[in-house]
Amino acid sequence: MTTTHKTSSEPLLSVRDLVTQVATPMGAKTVVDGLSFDLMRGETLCIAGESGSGKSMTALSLIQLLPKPMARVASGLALFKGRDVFALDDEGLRKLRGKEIGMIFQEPMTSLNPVLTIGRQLVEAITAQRPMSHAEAMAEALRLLEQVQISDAARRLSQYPHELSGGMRQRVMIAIALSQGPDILIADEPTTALDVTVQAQILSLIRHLQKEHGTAVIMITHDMGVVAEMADHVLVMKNGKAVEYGTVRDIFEKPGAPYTQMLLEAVPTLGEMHGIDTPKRAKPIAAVPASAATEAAARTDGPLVEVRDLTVRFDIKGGILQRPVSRVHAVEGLSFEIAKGETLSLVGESGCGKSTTGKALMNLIPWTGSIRVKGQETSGLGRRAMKPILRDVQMVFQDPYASLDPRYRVGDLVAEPLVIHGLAKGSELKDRVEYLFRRVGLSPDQINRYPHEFSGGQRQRISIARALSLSPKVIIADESVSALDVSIQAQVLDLLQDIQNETGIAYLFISHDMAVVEQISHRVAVMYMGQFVEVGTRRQIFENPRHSYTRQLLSAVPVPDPRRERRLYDAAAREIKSPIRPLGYQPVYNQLTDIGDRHLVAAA
Amino acid sequence: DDIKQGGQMVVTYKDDVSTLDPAIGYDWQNWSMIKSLFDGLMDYEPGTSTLRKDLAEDYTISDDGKTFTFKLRKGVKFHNGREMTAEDVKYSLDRVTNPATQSPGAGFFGSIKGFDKMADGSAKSLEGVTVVDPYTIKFELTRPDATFLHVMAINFSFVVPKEEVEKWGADFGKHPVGTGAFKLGEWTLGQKLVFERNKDYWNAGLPKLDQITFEVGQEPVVALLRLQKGEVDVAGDGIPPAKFLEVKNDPTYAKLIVEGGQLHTGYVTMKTTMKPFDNVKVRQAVNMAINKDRIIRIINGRAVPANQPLPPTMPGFAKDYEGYKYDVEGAKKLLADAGLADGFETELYVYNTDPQPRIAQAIQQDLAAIGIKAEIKSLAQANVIAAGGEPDQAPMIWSGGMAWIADFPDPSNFYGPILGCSGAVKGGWNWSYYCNKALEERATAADSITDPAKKAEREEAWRSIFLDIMKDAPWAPVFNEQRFTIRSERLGGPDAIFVDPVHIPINYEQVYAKDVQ
Amino acid sequence: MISYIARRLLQSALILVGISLVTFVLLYLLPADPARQIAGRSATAETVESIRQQLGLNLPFYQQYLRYATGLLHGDFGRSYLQKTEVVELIASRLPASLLLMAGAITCELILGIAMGLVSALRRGSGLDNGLMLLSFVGVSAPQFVIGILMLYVFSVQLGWFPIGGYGTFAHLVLPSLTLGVLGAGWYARMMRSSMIDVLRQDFIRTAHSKGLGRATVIFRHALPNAILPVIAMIGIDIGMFMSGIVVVESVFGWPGIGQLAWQAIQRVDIPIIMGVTLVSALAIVVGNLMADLIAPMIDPRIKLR
Amino acid sequence: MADVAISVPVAPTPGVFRRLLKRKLAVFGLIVIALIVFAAVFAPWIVPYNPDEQFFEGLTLEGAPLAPNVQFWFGTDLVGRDLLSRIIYGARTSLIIGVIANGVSVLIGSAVGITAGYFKGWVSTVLMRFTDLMMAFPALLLAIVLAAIFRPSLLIVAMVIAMVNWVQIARVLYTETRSLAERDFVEAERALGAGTFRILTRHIFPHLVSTIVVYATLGIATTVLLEATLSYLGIGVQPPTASWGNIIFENQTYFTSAPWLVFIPGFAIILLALAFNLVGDALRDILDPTQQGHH
Ligand SMILES: Nc1ncnc2c1ncn2[C@@H]1O[C@H](COP(=O)(O)OP(=O)(O)OP(=O)(O)O)[C@@H](O)[C@H]1O
Ligand SMILES: Nc1ncnc2c1ncn2[C@@H]1O[C@H](COP(=O)(O)OP(=O)(O)OP(=O)(O)O)[C@@H](O)[C@H]1O
Ligand SMILES: [Mg+2]
Ligand SMILES: [Mg+2]
Repeated sequence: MTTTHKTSSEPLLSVRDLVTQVATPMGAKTVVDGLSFDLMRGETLCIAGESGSGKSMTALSLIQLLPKPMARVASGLALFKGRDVFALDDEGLRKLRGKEIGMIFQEPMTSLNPVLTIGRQLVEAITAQRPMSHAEAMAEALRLLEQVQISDAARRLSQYPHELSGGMRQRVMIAIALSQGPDILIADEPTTALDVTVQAQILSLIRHLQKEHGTAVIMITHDMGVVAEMADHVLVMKNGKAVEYGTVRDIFEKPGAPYTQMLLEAVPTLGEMHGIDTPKRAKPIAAVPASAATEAAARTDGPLVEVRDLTVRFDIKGGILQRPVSRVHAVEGLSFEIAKGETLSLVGESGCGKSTTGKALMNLIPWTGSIRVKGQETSGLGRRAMKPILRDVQMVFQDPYASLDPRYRVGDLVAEPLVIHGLAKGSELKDRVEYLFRRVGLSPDQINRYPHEFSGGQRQRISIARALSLSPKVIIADESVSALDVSIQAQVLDLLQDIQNETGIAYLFISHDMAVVEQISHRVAVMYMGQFVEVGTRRQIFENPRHSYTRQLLSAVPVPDPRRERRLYDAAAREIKSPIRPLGYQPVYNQLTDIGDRHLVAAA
Repeated sequence: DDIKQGGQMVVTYKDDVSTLDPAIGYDWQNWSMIKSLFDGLMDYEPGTSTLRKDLAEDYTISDDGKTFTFKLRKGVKFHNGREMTAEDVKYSLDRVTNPATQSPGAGFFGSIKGFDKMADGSAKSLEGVTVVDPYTIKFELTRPDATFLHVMAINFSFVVPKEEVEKWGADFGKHPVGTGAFKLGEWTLGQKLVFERNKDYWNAGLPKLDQITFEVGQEPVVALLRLQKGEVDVAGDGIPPAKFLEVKNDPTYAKLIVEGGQLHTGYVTMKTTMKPFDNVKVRQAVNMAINKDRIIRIINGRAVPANQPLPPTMPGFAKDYEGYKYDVEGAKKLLADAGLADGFETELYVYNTDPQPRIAQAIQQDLAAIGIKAEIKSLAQANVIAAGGEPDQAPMIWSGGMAWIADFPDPSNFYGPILGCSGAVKGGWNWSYYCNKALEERATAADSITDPAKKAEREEAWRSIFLDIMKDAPWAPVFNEQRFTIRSERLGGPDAIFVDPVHIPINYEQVYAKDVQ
Repeated sequence: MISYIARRLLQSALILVGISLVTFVLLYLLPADPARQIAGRSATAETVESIRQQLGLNLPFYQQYLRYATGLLHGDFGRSYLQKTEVVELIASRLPASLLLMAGAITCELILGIAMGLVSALRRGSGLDNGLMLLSFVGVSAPQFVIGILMLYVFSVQLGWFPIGGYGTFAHLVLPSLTLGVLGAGWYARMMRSSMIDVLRQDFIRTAHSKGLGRATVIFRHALPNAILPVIAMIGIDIGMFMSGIVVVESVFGWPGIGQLAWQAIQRVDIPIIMGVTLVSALAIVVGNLMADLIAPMIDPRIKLR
Repeated sequence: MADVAISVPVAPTPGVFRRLLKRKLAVFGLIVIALIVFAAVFAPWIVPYNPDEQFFEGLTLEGAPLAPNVQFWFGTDLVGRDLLSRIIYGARTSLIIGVIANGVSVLIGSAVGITAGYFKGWVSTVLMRFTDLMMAFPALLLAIVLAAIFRPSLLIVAMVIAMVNWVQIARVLYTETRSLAERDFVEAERALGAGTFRILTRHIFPHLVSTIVVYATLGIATTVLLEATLSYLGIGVQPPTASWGNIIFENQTYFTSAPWLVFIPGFAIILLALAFNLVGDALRDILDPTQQGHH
């Protein structure tokens, strides 16, 4: 295999005037509108664009797996090796799928069949159009799993999807998509839900495999860092239409369409904030530096949220009497404070306990230690007693789709907190909901739609609107902007900061995107295996990372610069450790030492 | 006669066979099965209700009618090969009257001397039964008993071998050993029983079949289908009401049906201990209100109207008695006389199996016509019987499905438990709680007439007793059910044995298979 | 797993004790007098009293129960009042037939119900779908007696494919199983349809298509196992429902099962049989539920036994 | 996009009824239900004959019932009563049993199943073991005891049905709720401060509607027939009161000679259950927005 792409003059796939429509109560709505592009053998085409612009719909149209009966390809042509994909019958489509076009879907968590073993799902894909013996197929499956860098591959074959971490599942999906050696791999946001370290591994893996097999890749992403790292050509979409198409260098260096320019401007880059104390948009409050301001505030009012020795352990029960047999040490002895108007970011790899910390603050799970909100201890409070506290603390959940009741109209969902707390009704309620919709960049005429009618990013904004509706004092934002395209992400981040400036709201910002964290945070806490390894102000962490783990996180961030040398695939990538321990386990607490100016670092 | 022995037949039943112990078995189904496995001293001529000798070769009755001496047939063998002797007869009677046996028929032997001591447990053997020699047995009674020969013909008096009873204990009923024409071959619980010919049967020439298979658990409607296909020879439960007309009007079926009388009366009881049925006028009004013809029509004419307790084939039946005519106006007037011109409300209990609830509804409508609002309580048999035995419950009961079928063809059997004072107790079967002391004395007197020569006199005595009962009207007799037996073409024998009054559904010993002739 | 089963069995034992107590109380409250029942219509008062003595019916309630419970612990279910046979023997002779019939019925239900539900879900909204769903209503509403006799008429009498009732061979089993299974098939078809429709919308179905699998593979290997779960949960429940249907079906087909035994016993208030059958069927139901709970995680590995 | 109304989340969707009326099959179902209810309520005014009157000319001379004819549209029954009148009156009993008693049992079952599925620990264990107990409970026996002790009445059958019929639905809903309770949106509701009652009724219940519809509508048919069995054992309506179930039950052995006596009431039961099913199905689709396609 050579490292240069051998591109024949004939395009492998050429799409012409693709129009895809979805049915809505108000009639058909065009979500992909006259899209055309060519894909050459072995090249990577990235489709970027704002959330809801029709990226996923394009991908699903190409493989003819649009959600039935709501969506359909209304017109257009997709010539693949001279055949029109849209004209194929069932049998033709079956032959096309998997063998010629493989797909990795946007929702990795639900895309594997929960009741079949990994091995079976792989073998099935391998043998779908290539007869071979079971033993051969198993051997091939093992080889594929090893290729996508899953540790202990032989054992994984007999495991079920839910027994694997999110990152592993994503890699299994990739293995399935690659199993038949397709000519084209369509990857729809393959890394959105993953933390940077895993993301880096997967991206380099795709690139590595592409080199080996000469596969053409259509990569859908909103992350310009990923685009820069992966693409040969880029297609930028907006409102279902292509706004720009070009090589990756052209797009990054001389973007033509204003939308593309806007998109690129919005991209946060790591290190962009070097030497600045306050978050990006924070108005320099008077002459006082922000950190001093918050410290002053903290001193006068006391911290808004004060956490001491927070520990969360989940019992794993067993035996006749259902007694605990082992425990998940999800969070171990965390202590931190959040002051009024401050943003504390929580970063760390998948499964390190970030979401769990957030849920403990909401009293959604049992925990020990002490949490005070505005000075009031929440330990042991019942649901009723928590209610007034929840007016002040709200959470935006990690998975926006799952956290919205699919049976409710989004308008009602956003209104619900106000109704529960009896804060508004009638036209006042309606006004307030419309205001919130506008505030998060949604149009109020979407109020009567249901969650499934929105794209991933739009749902995330609905969740944010919901959390904002109560005007809380603290919002726990769990991966709240991860699914948003950069322009909207920038808008939402701006929004969050504007609200902070106006109302002095505090954020506990959970994210894996270090660039975003750099922009928004006052302080950052780096978490590993349920404990902090490094805590400090944004500048301390980003400009002077001391712990090896912090550095590892920073180095894994994709850089939106196509000229940068693409990272090589690291075959020896580290696996996530299990936080499950036997019953009597005594955790070893990290000793955090203050290396000056409240920059706490654990001994490595 | 030239009828060849051999062949077999299949009989089906819906219900499982409960027990074949003659001291215990007391339902219409095992009654005749027991009769073909065991013998008693007396029996009836096939197809009739005429007494004849069976294991007894001869008998004498003392003049005072209190001593009966039976000479036993010699050489009669149990199925286990041992010869039956007078000791066995005595043992069998001791056993049936011993309370530990829990025999429902112990009461039939109440006239034998020493019965009371057996009943209260103070004696282990009946004083009045003596073995004179191995082939002679003597019974002494406390009072003359005209029914005693009948008693010697009912199953409870049948002879059982001591060694087998002791061997099987409580399970004797599942492993019956007697002297009868058949012996039990196999018994698969819940599925079937096979009776095989007793080759050593003392009465040579009987039985005529080699084998009878009883298949249990068969829905009557299905049994009929199988009979049509030739898989079944006798539908033990008879023709189901739902199929009766269909079968009767179908020429291929019609010739397979044998019709006969039955010692049965269907009646409505009125609890004389409860208001307003304590008033004889009310009871008479009910008698006049019921349109019996219509009720018989509802059951497709499978009965004849009844106006007195005794069925027509029973000695003592009053042919010329007219009874209470169907007369709505007259009934209303009687009610008015009783001060109930506006009628009253009451309850009518009924056994919940077709066609009984339908009959009850017809009665209900008839009663409504004279202003009596009867609410129907349709319940499981056991619950109806339980309520009937209480002095203050079940003011009216339609007796259908539980009604009195005689244990033996004698009028006295229609009196004691169901119309006499002894039955008018808690848990008794006299559901009217009717107790007339004067009649009680006349009944005892009638039963003391033991001289066969005075048979007519005794019949007359009973006839007048039942007519006097009708004056008090504790019952409203409605009809006497007719029997309709359906059997396959293969079976032969006189019609009478297919509607034998004491063998239901048929007389198993007498029937023969045409296909072996 | 083992410990879970052990714990559930322990709970089941408690349930059975509860059931035995409740049944005993109910039967005790019943106005029918067992001694009278045994004694029959011609019995004298003495006979009745002596029977009462022998059966311990004049003891206080709790003593009667203790007596019965002690017997139970020794495997003694008592002796039928009217059949005069050991209840254990009666039940043992009939239980295999009933279990066989239930197994046959469950098989019919599953095959019919799943097939109908599947076709309906795949052809959702079509005439076939509507027809099948109507059929499932007919199945649920039709009296089993009528279904049974009709089947006998058509398949045995007219076509001669199967024997007219009876017990023994596979041919005997077919019609009764179908008759008993029709009701459940109706339920299963509806359950199956609704859960299949849900499953067909799931992301992993899309994944399966994207692999280039055939339609049949996607439906049977991917959709079916996910959709069948609520149906499996129902099998345990079904055993309870069978207890009523089995009475009719057994008598129509002359099937020597416990349904007939139970029905006769109820009609005649034969208390030891009622007790015995109740306990055995309670055991069957409890075991059925337990099995459903144990099968569920085999089909869906996410389900944890707790 | 004219009216952008924010409905306070009282019901998940506004104008459910209006949307129901847009579906042909649902409208058909509603009409059938309305007709049956109408017949039941106004039975005395619309029946051609007194339902309890045994006509002399209602039976042949042999005592056979009459097939449908000009005088008796649905024929007569085994004692010569007009079947049409009995079916109309029978709707009263059958509606009470099939709709009200069955409804109550669905309610109880839902309450138990949802509660046991939502709460963990002893609440769940106690409720589910109680459900197991009830499932194994000899209901027929209870019926017989009640029959012997109390005066039989519709109320008692209704109570018995409500008491024993809830277990199945409880068990099925329990399993479903268990998985629903783990879903993120439920946690999100809790985080908003929504009370348990609100979560159970507004957010869990709507997701169970499809299962409940299946059970509730099939339950109509089974309870109507169950009523007949229970009445037969003496606890329910007693003759001559008619119910669809007992008309079938009494006459089922006659179905070859008098098929109208079984098939007409059978058809009535299917019609009632089907009508509710059509409405229920439509309701389910309306409440589940993900089910909506091209309409
Ligand atoms: N079932 C539906 N009914 C109505 N509109 C829908 C439906 N599904 C998707 N849409 C709309 O189609 C448009 C395109 O959706 P698509 O999922 O392709 O967006 P996307 O570009 O992939 O966005 P994201 O980056 O957020 O995933 C969105 O505006 C969305 O609201
Ligand atoms: N309810 C629970 N029961 C048992 N274990 C749990 C539970 N919730 C979380 N855990 C475990 O606790 C650990 C921390 O989980 P958490 O969801 O807090 O991770 P996270 O840091 O938010 O990861 P991600 O970035 O993937 O969202 C994980 O190992 C997880 O498996
Ligand atoms: Mg998308
Ligand atoms: Mg998380």
